[in-house]
Amino acid sequence: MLGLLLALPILLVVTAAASAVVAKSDRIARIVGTAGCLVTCGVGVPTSLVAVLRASRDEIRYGWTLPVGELHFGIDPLSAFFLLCIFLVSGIAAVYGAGYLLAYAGRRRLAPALVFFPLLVAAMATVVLARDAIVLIIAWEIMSVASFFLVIFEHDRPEVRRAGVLYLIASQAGVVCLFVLFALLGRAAGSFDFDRLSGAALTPGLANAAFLLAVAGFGTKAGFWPLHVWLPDAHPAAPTHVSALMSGVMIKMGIYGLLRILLLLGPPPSWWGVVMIGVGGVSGIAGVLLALAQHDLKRLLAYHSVENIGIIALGIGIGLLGVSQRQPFVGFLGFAGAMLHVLNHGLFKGLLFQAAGSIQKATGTRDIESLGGLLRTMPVTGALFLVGSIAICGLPPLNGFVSEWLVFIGAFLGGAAFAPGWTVYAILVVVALALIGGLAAACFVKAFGIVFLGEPRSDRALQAHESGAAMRGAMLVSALLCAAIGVWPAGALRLVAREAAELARIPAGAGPSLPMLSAIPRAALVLAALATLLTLVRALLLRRRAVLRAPTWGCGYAAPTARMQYTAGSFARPLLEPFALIAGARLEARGPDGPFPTSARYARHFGDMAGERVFAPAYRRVLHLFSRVRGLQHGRMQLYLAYILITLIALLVWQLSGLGGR
Amino acid sequence: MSGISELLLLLVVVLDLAILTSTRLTTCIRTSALQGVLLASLPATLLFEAAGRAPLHVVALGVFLLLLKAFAIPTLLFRAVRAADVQHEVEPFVSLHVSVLIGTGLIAISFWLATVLVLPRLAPSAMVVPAGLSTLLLGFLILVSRRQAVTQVIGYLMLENGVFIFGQLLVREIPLAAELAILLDLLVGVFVMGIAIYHISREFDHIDTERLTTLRG
Amino acid sequence: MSAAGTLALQLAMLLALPPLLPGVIGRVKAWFAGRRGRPLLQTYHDLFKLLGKGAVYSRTTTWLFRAGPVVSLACLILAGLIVPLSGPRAPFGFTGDVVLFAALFALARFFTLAGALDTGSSFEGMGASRDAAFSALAEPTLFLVLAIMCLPGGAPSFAGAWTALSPVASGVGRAPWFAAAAALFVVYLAENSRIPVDDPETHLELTMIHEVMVLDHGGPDLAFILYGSALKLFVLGAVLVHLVLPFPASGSWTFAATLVAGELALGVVVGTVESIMARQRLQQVPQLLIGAFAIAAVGLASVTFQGVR
Amino acid sequence: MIPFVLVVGPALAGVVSLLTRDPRRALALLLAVSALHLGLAASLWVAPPVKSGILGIDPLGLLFVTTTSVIFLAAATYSVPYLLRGTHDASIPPRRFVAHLLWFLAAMSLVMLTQHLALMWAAVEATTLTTAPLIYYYRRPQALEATWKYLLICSVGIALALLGVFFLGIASSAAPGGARALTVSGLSAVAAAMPRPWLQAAFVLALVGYGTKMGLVPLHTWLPDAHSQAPSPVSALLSGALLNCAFVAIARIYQVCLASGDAAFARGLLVALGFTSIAVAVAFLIRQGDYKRLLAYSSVENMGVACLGLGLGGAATYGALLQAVNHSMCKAGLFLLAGNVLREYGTTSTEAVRGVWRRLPLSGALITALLLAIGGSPPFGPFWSKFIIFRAALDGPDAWLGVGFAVLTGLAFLGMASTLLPMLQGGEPRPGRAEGVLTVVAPLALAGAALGLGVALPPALADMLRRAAATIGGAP
Repeated sequence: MLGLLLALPILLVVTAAASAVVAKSDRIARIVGTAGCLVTCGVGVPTSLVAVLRASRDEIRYGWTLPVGELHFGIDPLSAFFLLCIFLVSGIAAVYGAGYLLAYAGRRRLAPALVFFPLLVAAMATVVLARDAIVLIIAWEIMSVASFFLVIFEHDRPEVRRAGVLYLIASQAGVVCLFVLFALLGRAAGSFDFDRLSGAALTPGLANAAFLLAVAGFGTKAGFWPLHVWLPDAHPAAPTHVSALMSGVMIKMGIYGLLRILLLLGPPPSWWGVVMIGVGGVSGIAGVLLALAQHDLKRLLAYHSVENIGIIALGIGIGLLGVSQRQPFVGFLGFAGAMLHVLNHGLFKGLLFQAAGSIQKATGTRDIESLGGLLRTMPVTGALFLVGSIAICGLPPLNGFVSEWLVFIGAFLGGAAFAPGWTVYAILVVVALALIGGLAAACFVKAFGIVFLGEPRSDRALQAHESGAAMRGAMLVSALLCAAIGVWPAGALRLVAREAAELARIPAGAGPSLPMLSAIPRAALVLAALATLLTLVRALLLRRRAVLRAPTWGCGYAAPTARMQYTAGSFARPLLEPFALIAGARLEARGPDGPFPTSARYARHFGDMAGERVFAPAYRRVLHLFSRVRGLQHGRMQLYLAYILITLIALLVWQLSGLGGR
Repeated sequence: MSGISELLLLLVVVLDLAILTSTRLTTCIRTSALQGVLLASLPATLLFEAAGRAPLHVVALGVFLLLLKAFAIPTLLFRAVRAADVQHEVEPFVSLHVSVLIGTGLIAISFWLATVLVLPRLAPSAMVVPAGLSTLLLGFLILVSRRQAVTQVIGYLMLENGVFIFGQLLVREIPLAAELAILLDLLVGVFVMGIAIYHISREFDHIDTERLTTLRG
Repeated sequence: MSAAGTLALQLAMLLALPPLLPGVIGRVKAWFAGRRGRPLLQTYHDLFKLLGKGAVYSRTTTWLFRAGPVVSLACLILAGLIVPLSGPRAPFGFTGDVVLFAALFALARFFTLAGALDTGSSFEGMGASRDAAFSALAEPTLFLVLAIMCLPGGAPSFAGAWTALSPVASGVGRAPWFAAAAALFVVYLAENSRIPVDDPETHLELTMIHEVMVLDHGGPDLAFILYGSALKLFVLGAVLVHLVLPFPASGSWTFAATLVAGELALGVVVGTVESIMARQRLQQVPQLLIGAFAIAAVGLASVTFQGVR
Repeated sequence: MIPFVLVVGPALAGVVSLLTRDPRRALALLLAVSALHLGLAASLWVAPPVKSGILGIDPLGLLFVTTTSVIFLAAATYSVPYLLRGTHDASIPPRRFVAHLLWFLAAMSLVMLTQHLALMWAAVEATTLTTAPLIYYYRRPQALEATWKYLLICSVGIALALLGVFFLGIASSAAPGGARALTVSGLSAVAAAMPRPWLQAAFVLALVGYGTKMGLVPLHTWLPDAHSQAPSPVSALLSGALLNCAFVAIARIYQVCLASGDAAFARGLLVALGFTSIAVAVAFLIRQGDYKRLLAYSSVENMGVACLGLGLGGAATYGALLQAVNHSMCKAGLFLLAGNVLREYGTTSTEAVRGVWRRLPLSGALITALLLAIGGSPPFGPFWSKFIIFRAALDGPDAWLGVGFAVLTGLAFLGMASTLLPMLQGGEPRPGRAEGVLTVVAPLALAGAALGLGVALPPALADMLRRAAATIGGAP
């Protein structure tokens, strides 16, 4: 089985090479690239699914001419689960992309998108399969590079170039942390092989350092606040199916890395859990608030990735606390919820991004304020977007609810079971999740309502049309999977039970069972039944009554226009004001002045505090420092020669002064 | 008795100072030529004092040195000066007085260094190390403080002379081939520099290297 | 009492009792104002009338507008089947049901708001925006209250909480639960858009929150909405009452009776509050909700320091 | 015999090339000689190296003489279209260009192959003198300025190195039986007996001297000027081959210090200078306005890495050698490609160049690949060398060195990327004039080499690296 799984990345690389060869013809390249991805994912999904359910463990080692370790790959439930996510989301994204890329046909070469997409998938799969730090880092770097080239696919747009550079900086910063992390671990264990690393006896100090480095290094890719700054730029910049892939699974590689390291590091102290809870809470709340402030649909979704990563981190935090507080069941719930949310987020975020892409393709804009009423022109996309929205808000009967529910239960139980000092953190998780949920619901009422409901706010929105079969199909599959997990949580739990138990340090075979999960499908059933019943009742009542169409009640105003509709900005305002600090609010007001005021302006801007107030100034400072250093090369040769003389004398004095006495 | 070599070396140092203080390019060149003469006679002298007799190849080397340092190189430099037709060193960064002060300071440093760097074997002359070092450092000083390209070449020559003085301690260890190769390099080097100066003067109609500062950052 | 019996009784209560509460509140307010006021059963009458009417739909609206009231009502009914009314064990109660309970409220709200936005009317959009904001801010308090409620039982479920809360089982002082109740009461007012958060009797669209969102609904849809809001009062009220009154540890008529009594009392209280308080300025509502959160936090603190196990 | 041919052959060929008037013939000669040179160098790998007096072959020399002739072959191939297209000033006949190139090759081969330090010094100085006219190949004022600085700064530096060599001789005279011939082996034999001050002073002088040539900060000042002004094939040679000469020279002196028993002082010096070079070079990489200068500063950074590795010793020595080889391949390729860009856009200003990907697809792709390679991202060769050195630094006594190294190399990559990417991206969709085969085949080969070094390091090469590292203090 492992052999087969290892063959898949190779197949993908071959696909990439093939589509590079036929790059001259966009059409053939599109066919080749998509087909390759489809075949691979078609094989990969069932294989990894079986691997997860069978909880198969296996490993392979190959030799290596370089003087560092060996090629060591392996599969275990954790890897298998993430493989499943990768192949599932990638497959869907590939299908969608086949349709979506047509929008570019003729305007630019499609080859880059078709070469680097399989490469990215291959790299992610390798990251998950690697059992040696070097292999992991190599795959990690290739993943970053491939995704970078996908991000700058439309490299003639300046904002895309800016996003690209920012992304590059972020991934470099992250990978430096990983280098240090693994070098430290390797130093302690004398090897980069995970088997040796997990066996290594680490001093608490080293373990803590490793944990923090992992949070920083993997967190940059995952998009923990405040390391998320690259994310809201990079995801919208990329072509939609890539955004779906990046947001859906690539940032989860950070989560995978973190979990893998946690497995290697041994029993965690309680404060690790608190750190994760803090990170998760801040990321979740800041992410959703910033999402509320966005008017660019894809940017909004990108910020929701930060939010969902926050939820995942909260789950991991509960898990860690559960382990350290000797409450394995709580830990199990936390980790299970976190990991199930990884899959769920992959599904519904992919769905939402794809819907956003369809909208962009249909209307040529992502600006929420100029959309509206699309539910009539794009019924399928609209309905699917609604499904995605309900799912991402963590509402029943869809998958988002299940994973958040698991974390909630974990937190509730932990609140009752932890040692007095630590219960508070568990309750904090409950509160944070509640707030995130409430804000997310508001945000997606806004997104869905302003984009799909009401009257079109611009001609573009008026001329929208439903998107092609490939794109609709891809979205439909994601939606169905969201519903499936939502109504059959017991089945979904089996995907994460083993690895969650492992992370919760529960001995194999003693995997806990959650009978209450059966209540969720029952509730869903009742809900559906009630809804249909009520619909029937209404139909009966209205059967021989007058049902009229009329204009919307304008409160007495005779000539309402589409521009009078409530805007996204004004919708979000009352929610953002209380959090003006986190949301980085800026007021731009120019009141009417003079005896005969001509114009007045009032605008409220919300920005990303981490980016604007922390990183940008630091960046400027560094650049300033460097420009100072560049003064050394001033062109005066005499001084150049003086450098030599000074260096010579300095080094001589350094070396000889020590010996002068002898 | 090693009086002559001591004297030679002392003179070399004096000539260093002389070059340091003179602003007329031609004077500088002549002085360095004179220094060349002294150095050319150094190896034979040293060996004569040490062993009472000087092997032939060393004498031959001396003659070659004479030709090189006292005639060939000065001629090249004169050519360059004529091409650029400049007479005086334009106002250097550090005024002459200051540079003399620094120069004496450098000489002092080199004498201190000579106390740290005790010659492992009985030296033919105690002056070798300090003289070599001070010639080297003063050459460096000129390189750093002067603006005319020609003067800087002279500084480079002084530097080389300083190194050459140390070389005198190893006359036997360095095969003639290597010795000749080194000297050939010196000749070609000065030759190429002369060409460069010619081009500079033709390109910018000055050889004030201070103005060659377009390449920055 | 058998499971089927519980279900039947609970359904009956849910169908029959909720519309009573607005009546009670109305009467209390009338009494304060020195008016006779509308009859106690007015809401039943309104509902009956509306169910018999036809419907007018805005040309702007889509299927979502029609789905709104149905889905919301379905959610609220299900929520009503999750919270115990006639015994500590509700028909659809299970471990973790409290989360589902809250989530159902959120889902109901989602569809109401979407329906409001579907009309494209700026007034309804405004109402939706305000309602979204206030309920989002109320959400943490609601969950915090639920958490405090569940701590003694050790299981996140109403059943666990009630059994632990019943005077027989609870070995702990009730102070935390009174704090929780106080916080929940504020949330209760906000969720049901009563004074001081919203004034259900206002007639100026600019100042409305809930009422303005349903301007375009009529006929059966409006009936569903009306019944839904009554149901919301009743169901959320049940939780509030549970926090305050001592309940028998087992399902019985006394249990149900206590609940009904409590609900009626709650109606009176709400009526009193609406009569003696003025409506808050919208900008101050967040402070109000944050205050409620603070109260709940105090409750949490006292729970944790009593070391509930 | 073969070493002798490797040195003298190109020199004579250079003289011969002056006789012909036809540039094509000169170029044919150039190609033939460089191919033969590579062939002979390769033959040394199979034939066991013989040590003979002044010209002796050890793994270190063999490794780098081969690298040199590879780079030289690439540059030679590239200069064919370069000269024939007449992108240069017609007033200088190409044959002189060819002659200087060949003499340059001879000098470099001598540096790599001689065991005699004085002779090696002469050879290094010779490289300066043979390349100076090449840098002034375009009769441009800036080129002249660069040439002048190159000449003077390098000559001065090298003079110090000569003094260092003399110091070694003087120090050796402390040994019983008096001074030894200035061969590495001879000096190593008596190194233990050398008085510390002389040994240390010798190493400092040699390090400063050859360090100037190698481009270690703050002695590097000539490097960006010369590299940016020279014709592209020459820049490629300067960066890909010349810097290695200085590296080898330092390594040879270091060899003697090692033989003396404790080389801790030398290590400290190497580490200090190497780290400084990396740190300062980074500052020049970011926001660099001239892409050839950018590449030059990246050379400073990479040679700094090699120097650091040499100083760290142990496993890092292997890394340092690998790093030097990797850097030669990548940087030579990049300079040649820079030549293509320069030909297409007619400027070296980064601001003025846009849309290379669209106008020169092949060159653009190769630049991208080599940018990633030199930036140290896998699976290219430099990743390994940098990683090995990083690991050694982190395992070493002071781990902060490793952290700093990681951060700085990361910054270096970002600096290069943020300068080069804007040139590659964007631009209008119209393709430029077709890219001739000869203008891309050499860079392609070099990029392939860089990739190959990372993906599958040939066992023979790995073994040679190990043996070479062993001679300069590398742990097996």
